[in-house]
Amino acid sequence: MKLQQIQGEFQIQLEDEKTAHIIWEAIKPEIENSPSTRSKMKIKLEDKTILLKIESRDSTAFRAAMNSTLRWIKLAYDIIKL
Amino acid sequence: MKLQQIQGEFQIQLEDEKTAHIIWEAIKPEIENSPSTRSKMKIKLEDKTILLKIESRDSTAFRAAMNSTLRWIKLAYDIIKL
Amino acid sequence: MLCLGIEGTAEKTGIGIVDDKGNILSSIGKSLIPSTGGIHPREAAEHHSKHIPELLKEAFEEAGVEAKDIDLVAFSQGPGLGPALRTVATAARTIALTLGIPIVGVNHCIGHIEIGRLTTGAEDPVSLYVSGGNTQVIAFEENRYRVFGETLDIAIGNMLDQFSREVGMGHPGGPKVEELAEKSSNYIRLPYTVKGMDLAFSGLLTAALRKYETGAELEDLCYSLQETAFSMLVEVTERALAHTKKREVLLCGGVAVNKRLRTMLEKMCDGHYAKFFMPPPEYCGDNGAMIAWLGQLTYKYKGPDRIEDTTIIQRYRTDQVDIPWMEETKEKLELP
Ligand SMILES: Nc1ncnc2c1ncn2[C@@H]1O[C@H](COP(=O)(O)O)[C@@H](O)[C@H]1O
Ligand SMILES: [Mg+2]
Repeated sequence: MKLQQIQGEFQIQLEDEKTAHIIWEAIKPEIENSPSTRSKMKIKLEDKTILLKIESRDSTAFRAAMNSTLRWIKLAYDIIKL
Repeated sequence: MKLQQIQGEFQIQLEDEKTAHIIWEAIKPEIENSPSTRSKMKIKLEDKTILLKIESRDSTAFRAAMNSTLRWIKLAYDIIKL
Repeated sequence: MLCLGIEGTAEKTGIGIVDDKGNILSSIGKSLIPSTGGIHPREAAEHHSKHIPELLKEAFEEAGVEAKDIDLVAFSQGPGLGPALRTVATAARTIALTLGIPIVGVNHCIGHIEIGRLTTGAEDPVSLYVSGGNTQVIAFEENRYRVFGETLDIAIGNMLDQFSREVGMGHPGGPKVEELAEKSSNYIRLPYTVKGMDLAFSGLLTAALRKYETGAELEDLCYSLQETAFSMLVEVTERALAHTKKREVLLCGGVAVNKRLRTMLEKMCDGHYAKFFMPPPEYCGDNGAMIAWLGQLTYKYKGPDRIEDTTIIQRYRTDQVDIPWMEETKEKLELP
């Protein structure tokens, strides 16, 4: 799909700041040097909420970036809760 | 993942208003009465950009809603471009 | 001191817990059986992220320890499939941050060698590492593991899997090919490709498939595939043994469990008065214990990685890593 542009802003609110901070620090290295040239990602932490911004030229790249990021967040969360 | 809450706002910019309008109208029914109780979706059209808002209590539901919506949009787009 | 290792470079993910003396307290894994075609990287990533949390719990139970008893976390940093590696790296960072313990990224291929040395007692072997994703002949020289020979195209495990899939025998192919090969001794000529110390398997694969399409017996083809591919592996290993003057050969990787390959290698070793070693089957293929043990060695000599430096190395070469612990073994060997 050669649409102009697709971008999304996500807020993932965790139950406490410690959990949010661990998840943020655990996934940041992957977000900041993702090999994909077809989408750009930025991540920020505000108290107990992770802010994620994804921008892509096509929906496939956007979905790939979003799915992998949310997968990592869920994985990190499931490990912390062990 | 029983995190507090996950929500995302998306802007999908099409190349012209006509395409945007057709896609918006095509997928609106799916969005507005989507069976899933685990996530809420809203959709709006502004010129040639589709605005989508998704809110869910867990990341799996959010990913499902997100992926299906983007699949519909791509499908509608590909059909228009036939 | 306990190290928890996480493996996940391809379709298999594994957790291992090993202490600094080399006692393996637990090693648990789970493999993704690909539905169709080869292993899709994102499917592997999804599989790993789904199973790592439960495998962690099982590993703690098997080792009889709790999360708070872990002092170090190690993970397979490469080589491998990008999405799978990044999932494992994220899991490892989460554990390090949650437990407040150090983290080290390690090389998957070197993990195979070190768990082989640990479980067999081999000191300084020529290693033939044959798996689904890798085919390398490796030996220690001047502070590093050097790759003396490797595949120029696909790994031998991958070749066997592709052949098996194309003829409808399903995944993984190795065991199925081995089973049928035992029923035949009728050799069909197939391309034998050794270039210097390197090998190539895709020509062998295409030739075998073409013979299959023109009606050759499947048992004969499985027999001929093994005889040709394994002879190539033995030749390159023999060359490395002669060149390095080592006295030991270590066979590792998932393909090592093949009896025919073992027999052929043992025969070659006898001819060179070299000792043959192979780890127990559960440590031949990809596993978490090898990552945990290599994590212990790496941490002891090189210390921890900084969290921000734990990004993956997708094409991580075996000879990119300094191996200080082998120097000690070398000195020990040279004592009169
Ligand atoms: N008995 C066997 N003979 C030959 N190859 C095998 C055998 N068992 C497993 N394999 C191969 O080993 C590879 C998996 O090993 P690994 O990548 O180390 O986990 C796959 O390609 C399998 O086809
Ligand atoms: Mg391996």
